[in-house]
Amino acid sequence: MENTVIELQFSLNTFYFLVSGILVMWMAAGFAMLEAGLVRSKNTTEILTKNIALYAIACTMFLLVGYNIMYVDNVEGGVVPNFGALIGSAAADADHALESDFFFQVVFVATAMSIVSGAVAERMKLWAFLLFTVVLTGLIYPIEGYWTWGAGFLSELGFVDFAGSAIVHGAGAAAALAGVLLLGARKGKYGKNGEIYPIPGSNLPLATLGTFILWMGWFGFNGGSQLFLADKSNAIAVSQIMVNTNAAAAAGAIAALVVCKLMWKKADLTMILNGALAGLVTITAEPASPTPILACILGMLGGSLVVFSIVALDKLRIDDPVGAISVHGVCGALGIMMVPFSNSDASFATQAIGLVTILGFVFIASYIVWGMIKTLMGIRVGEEEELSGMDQHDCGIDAYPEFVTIRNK
Amino acid sequence: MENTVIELQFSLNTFYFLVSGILVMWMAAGFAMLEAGLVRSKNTTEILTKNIALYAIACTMFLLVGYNIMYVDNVEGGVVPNFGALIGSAAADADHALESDFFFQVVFVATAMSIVSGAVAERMKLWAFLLFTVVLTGLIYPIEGYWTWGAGFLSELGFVDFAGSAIVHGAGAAAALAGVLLLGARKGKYGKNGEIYPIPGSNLPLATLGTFILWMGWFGFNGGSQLFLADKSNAIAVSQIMVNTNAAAAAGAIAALVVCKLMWKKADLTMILNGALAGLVTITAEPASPTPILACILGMLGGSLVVFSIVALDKLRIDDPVGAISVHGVCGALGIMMVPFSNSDASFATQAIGLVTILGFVFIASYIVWGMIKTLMGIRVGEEEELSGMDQHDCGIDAYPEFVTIRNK
Amino acid sequence: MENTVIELQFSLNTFYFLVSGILVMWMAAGFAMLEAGLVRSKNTTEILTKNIALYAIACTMFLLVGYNIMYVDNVEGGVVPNFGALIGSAAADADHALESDFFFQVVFVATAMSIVSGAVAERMKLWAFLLFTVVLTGLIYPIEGYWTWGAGFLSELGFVDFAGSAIVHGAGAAAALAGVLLLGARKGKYGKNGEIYPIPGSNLPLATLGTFILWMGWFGFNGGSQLFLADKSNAIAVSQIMVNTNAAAAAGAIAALVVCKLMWKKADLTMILNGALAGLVTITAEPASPTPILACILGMLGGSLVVFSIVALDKLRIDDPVGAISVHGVCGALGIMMVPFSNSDASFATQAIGLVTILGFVFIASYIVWGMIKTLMGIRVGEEEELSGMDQHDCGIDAYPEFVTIRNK
Amino acid sequence: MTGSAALGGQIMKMISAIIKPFKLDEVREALAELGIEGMTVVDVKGFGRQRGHTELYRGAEYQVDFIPKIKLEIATRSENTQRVVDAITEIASTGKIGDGKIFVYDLEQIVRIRTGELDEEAI
Amino acid sequence: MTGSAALGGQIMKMISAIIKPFKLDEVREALAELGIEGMTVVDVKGFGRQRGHTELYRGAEYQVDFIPKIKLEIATRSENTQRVVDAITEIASTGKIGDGKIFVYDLEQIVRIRTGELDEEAI
Amino acid sequence: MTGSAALGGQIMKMISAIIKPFKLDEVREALAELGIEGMTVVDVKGFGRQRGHTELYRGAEYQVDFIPKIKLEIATRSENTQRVVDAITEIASTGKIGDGKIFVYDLEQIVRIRTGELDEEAI
Ligand SMILES: Nc1ncnc2c1ncn2[C@@H]1O[C@H](COP(=O)(O)OP(=O)(O)O)[C@@H](O)[C@H]1O
Ligand SMILES: Nc1ncnc2c1ncn2[C@@H]1O[C@H](COP(=O)(O)OP(=O)(O)O)[C@@H](O)[C@H]1O
Ligand SMILES: Nc1ncnc2c1ncn2[C@@H]1O[C@H](COP(=O)(O)OP(=O)(O)O)[C@@H](O)[C@H]1O
Repeated sequence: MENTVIELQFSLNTFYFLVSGILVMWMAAGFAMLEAGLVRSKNTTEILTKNIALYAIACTMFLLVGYNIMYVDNVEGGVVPNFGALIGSAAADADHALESDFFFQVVFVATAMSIVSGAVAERMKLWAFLLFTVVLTGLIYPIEGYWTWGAGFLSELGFVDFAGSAIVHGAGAAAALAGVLLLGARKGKYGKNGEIYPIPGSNLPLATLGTFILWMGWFGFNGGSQLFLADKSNAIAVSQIMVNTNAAAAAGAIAALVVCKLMWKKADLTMILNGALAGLVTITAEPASPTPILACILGMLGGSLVVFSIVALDKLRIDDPVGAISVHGVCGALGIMMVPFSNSDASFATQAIGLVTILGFVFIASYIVWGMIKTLMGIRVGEEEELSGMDQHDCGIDAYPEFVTIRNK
Repeated sequence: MENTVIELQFSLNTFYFLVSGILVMWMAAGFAMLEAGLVRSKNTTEILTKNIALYAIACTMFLLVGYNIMYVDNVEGGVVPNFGALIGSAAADADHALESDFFFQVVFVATAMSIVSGAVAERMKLWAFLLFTVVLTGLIYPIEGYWTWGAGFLSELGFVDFAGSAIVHGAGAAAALAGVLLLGARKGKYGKNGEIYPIPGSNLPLATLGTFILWMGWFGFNGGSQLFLADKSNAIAVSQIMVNTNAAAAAGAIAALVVCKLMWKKADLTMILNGALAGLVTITAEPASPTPILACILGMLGGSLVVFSIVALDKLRIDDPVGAISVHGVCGALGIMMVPFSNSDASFATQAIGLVTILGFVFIASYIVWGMIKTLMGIRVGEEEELSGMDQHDCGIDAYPEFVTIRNK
Repeated sequence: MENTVIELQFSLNTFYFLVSGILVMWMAAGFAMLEAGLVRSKNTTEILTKNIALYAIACTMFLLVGYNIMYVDNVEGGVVPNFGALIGSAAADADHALESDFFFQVVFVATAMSIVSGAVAERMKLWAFLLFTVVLTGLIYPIEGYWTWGAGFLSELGFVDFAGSAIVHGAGAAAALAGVLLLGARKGKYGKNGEIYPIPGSNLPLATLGTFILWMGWFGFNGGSQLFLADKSNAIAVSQIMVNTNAAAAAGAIAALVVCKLMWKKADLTMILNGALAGLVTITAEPASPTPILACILGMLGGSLVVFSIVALDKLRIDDPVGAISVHGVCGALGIMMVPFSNSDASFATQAIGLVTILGFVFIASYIVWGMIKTLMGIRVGEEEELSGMDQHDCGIDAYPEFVTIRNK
Repeated sequence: MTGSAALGGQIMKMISAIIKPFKLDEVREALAELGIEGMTVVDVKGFGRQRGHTELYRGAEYQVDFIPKIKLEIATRSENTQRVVDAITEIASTGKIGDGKIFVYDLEQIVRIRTGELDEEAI
Repeated sequence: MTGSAALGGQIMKMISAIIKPFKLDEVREALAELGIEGMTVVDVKGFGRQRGHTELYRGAEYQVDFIPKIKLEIATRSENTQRVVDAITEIASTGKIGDGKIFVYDLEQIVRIRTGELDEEAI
Repeated sequence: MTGSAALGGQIMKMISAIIKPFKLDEVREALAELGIEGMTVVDVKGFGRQRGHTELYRGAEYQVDFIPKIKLEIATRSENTQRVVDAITEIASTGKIGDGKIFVYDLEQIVRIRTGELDEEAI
């Protein structure tokens, strides 16, 4: 019967990977709804198009080359991966199906790319964006991912990033920042004399739904990153991760709510949504070792920080319609630097090195790629297209064609 | 290998708790969408804010004190729980991770509180509501929950409430009713001469989505409440629960559809949605022992009853914008009283005692708390805020700022 | 301990069925959102009503008679099933709970019926539609389902349809086509001189959400159809199915995007959504045996074909508001005929025979039933109801009563 | 009213009233009592003495200049004008800023589309 | 202002027509045939002889007083007025209640914003 | 028109301007500088020389005839008319087709609902 027990363990682990992967895939819908709710209605069809297309491209590129670059036949402790195609073959003693691992990993790369779409929304050309998607998901992400999760030099250094505060979220934010800097702010966002004009999103129920979807999907994102479920200690670890993930998100939402109330006497829903996500990003670097109370504290730090970060970026005229750089970049960095407080294997120095390496590499690589695309075909839509909305220009159809909207907002 | 088999069983049970918990967490999104769809657009941001904030607060309070009050170190058969903090420690012979149990239970308390937000929508002050959330989720719910699920006196008495028709749904409805009575009806809901004016919800697709989400989440709610999956008889029991849960919901929707058609010649979508939920609440008291046919009958009873209940409460001038008191309270009571038909361990007398005890306690406790908050800071927004919408007052932003709406509705 | 291992295997398989079933149930919400987004706002309440009512009726009918007709006590290799009620009893050596199998199968029949609602949207009488639902889900689908999945004559012939490209999707499309032919096009869809007027859907974020939900649910649809998880080879097979399913959907979306760009220079979002679904339908006939690259190719074929099919059906004046016949019928047929390329057990001849048999039977049976309903009570709403919208006529309430819409679209 | 009505003027006027949205039902009922049997309404946004309010979005407060109002258009005979204007003024007034305004225009012609009836018959 | 006013009437009229929404496309086409090259439309709600309908919500039936209509505004030369009014009357009429009404006003002045052209040149 | 026009016209005018939506803020600011303290806006759709654009839906290209515009309504004293019209013309003009039009009407009467004030006091 031993064999059967091992087979059962294999099956249970595999099932756990698959369920986790399905939950992470669901995050693609979360990003789509969040972003569709936070842009103006004239750009909604376009952002939806970007979201579904980027998910499709990310999955395809990661299948074709990304997974191989990140995980297959690489030198341990190396910097330059071994380039190849497809997903390789399973080890004889594997404790789960190789395909289930791929399925779980492939949806992560889509997450990284989803972060970008929000930050560059409402002005980035559709086809420039999709071209960048090809490069980020096929090359940039797999390379930096290899450094830690593929047993590359950062993992050898002892850098800890459990589920990807830097590798996924920080990377997405770094790529986004590079794009935003080259792209400039949306027309009408900043006045000549330094005024900042808010541009409210058009559909807050969608944005809220998106946040709940992301929250749900995150249980797969963090929970699945334990990579093993089928024995007692791992099962307990996965459970702790779930509890901590939920606690950090809840604390993040509460912190943002309180900060908003103190600063503006109002409960700014979009900040609360960002606060919950900030808590999630913060705990992602190490959801397994903190106590639930520490998880709450980490979430509160993230949820407070994100509010100030969003306001500060706005002052710096870095125009990020959905707050992606603050949520995923700033709080991702926070999460990475908090790891040593609960995980004694990590040190502040290596965490800082890892963080700077990953974000720096992704930022520079992305800046170069965005720059090349800008030269090649331009990355920003024309003024007229921006004013009349990208939906008509890129997609040919409005998101809500029957509804009457105040178009000047 | 025996150890491994036991470990596998532990892992599978734990995974089952976690998956069930994720599904119940998802119900928070369901309530948010349902309620956002059934209020007017001028109050939509506020109801979304309440929903995400209450979920965050419920999770945090239950972690800090609620779980401990409800489950840890209590006297068997007692009334007053042992007050303490955090989640205690696992038993040596536990068949699943303690943290997974907490994760599953914590999302239940959020459900109870979500019920309240719908009933008091469109006129309750945000901060009064959040203050009440703290007390209900940290104190009132854990105490009454202990009586049955924490091995307190109701469980000793033989009261059966499998997944919480009374403990979760009835309790939520009782707290809601207390709030509604102190709060009064929305302006414009009832005329001077007894006229009842309907106030249609602003977004029925959202309400429908919310219902589907709840329906899906209920599979975790009821399915997880078996608390054990990893042997044959329990696996069969969980499967029966799933089938019955689905059957009752389907029958509830059909019953409401037919009743509406007979009474008004139209298929009132919001009633059908409430009918499905009514079927779910009704079966929740005992989803394991009925045959599927009995589950259908129970669902039909719930789905019919809810229609009449909603109309009747309206006549009594109890203004419940989403029908929460009817769905969760009236059908919760129905479900509790139906248990003896399929489960011979339950008697009508103990069911009635349990029901009255739980609902009575929660109603009175809530009434006192709402009353104190009312004295302290008021629970109802000013007339002007109510007319112009709570979104501007409490949240500072409209839910659909670009869309033109007929504001007088 | 052997017993426990077997019990664990039983439990794990059962859990896998249940999780898959929950995911397929979720597809009901996906269809509801997709269709609600692609019809005009004046018909949105009605399509939502149809979607939730059809799901409820399908579940109930399949419980009462459908499952029995399809699976219980049938002759192997037969044509006419054994008619009976309820779900029968479990085999002694079953490797999963009978109820979990029912739970998984019952949500499939709802899927078949959901396909119909989209194609006949915006003009089909609610009650005529619901009457047809009773017959399709209680009789037509179970009979044709028995032929392959219930070990009837098509399965004996060697017809391969792994998860239902023909049995579920093709059948739904055939029933829809029969309805559309008897029903005619929406008023204003075709001009006197052969002009085709597009009638844009009213809410593209909802349509996109619906597509993501379907994509997610499909992992249960295809993944669960392996019917066994709890050993190594099956776990690997399920994982392959997941990877292939995702790859085909992604490739389908990309293909549709590229085709649109080439043909119209724009990225038509609704076509991309249909492209993803087309990829999913295409792979459904055989998601287990193709390599991921072949899965991509199949997805691309489906995603390209669907664009041309939608345009062609429009030219043929077959008015299908959501593209259901193209997505589920045309790509379902494509999927069936592609099976022999990866699965050597299938031959083109038997595939063709199976396809024609199933689609032919369902089309003819449906045509007769629709025809009878037409005679009995009419299937099309009156001209005035159609112009002013079905919501007011059938449901009595608008979907977005507060929002101002351009009514003439 | 100007002397022009006495001088022959138009025999029909269009009364266009901007009111607070929640007053619509009451105004409609009051006009029904005056025998007004038709009107057209449209959502508008406006400002006057009442200057909008601040909203908050992602940490930035901003001025929403335009406040939602409803515009009623009522075509009526000249001799009814004063009564209609008085009724709206009375009912729609809350005494608070932002109550709205009434504008009166001359109407050259009215046609009932269904029958082709003209002017007074068409009101 | 032009001198034509002194001749006793404006040379431009504004024609404002309330029609059933689904008639918009047909009306637009008919007016195009008359050479009308511009118009403005807005969604409105109204009632007249046609008194709304009942809706049902959660078991309570209620009267929706206002029916969706579309308002067309067409500025044109006086001499075209009759033709435009006739065309709309013909096309927008279904003979059923609720077909709508046409209102005609004098226009003092028209300015084309792009060029500053005035009156007849600006139509 | 009534004889009153010969006497110098109405003392109040209603200026109705169709502009491109994104020009609203600028126009509002310019008018504020002129001392205009009230206006009403509404979303409209229109066409003129600018003929709409094609959209694409499920493989069928089609003409969207009507382009979103914003209509401003400003009641003001006659003597301000020219200045207001000039300001709008200047600010709202982009020189591209579709900039919009301004229509000026006579106003018979204005009433401030809150106070019952009339005409010039009510502006
Ligand atoms: N000069 C004007 N032209 C056009 N509309 C105006 C004008 N002044 C006010 N309005 C409309 O009337 C509404 C109410 O005006 P406001 O001055 O706020 O109220 P009140 O007259 O009670 O002080 C405004 O929101 C606007 O829609
Ligand atoms: N006196 C009026 N003033 C302003 N608008 C009116 C008036 N009477 C009717 N209308 C508008 O015309 C529309 C059609 O009028 P109605 O009387 O229902 O049609 P019919 O003239 O064909 O009987 C109404 O919905 C309303 O918008
Ligand atoms: N004859 C007209 N009657 C009413 N509105 C008109 C008329 N002509 C133009 N408009 C309005 O003015 C807007 C701009 O007109 P258009 O001719 O496109 O611009 P331009 O005058 O700059 O060429 C149109 O969209 C329409 O709303």
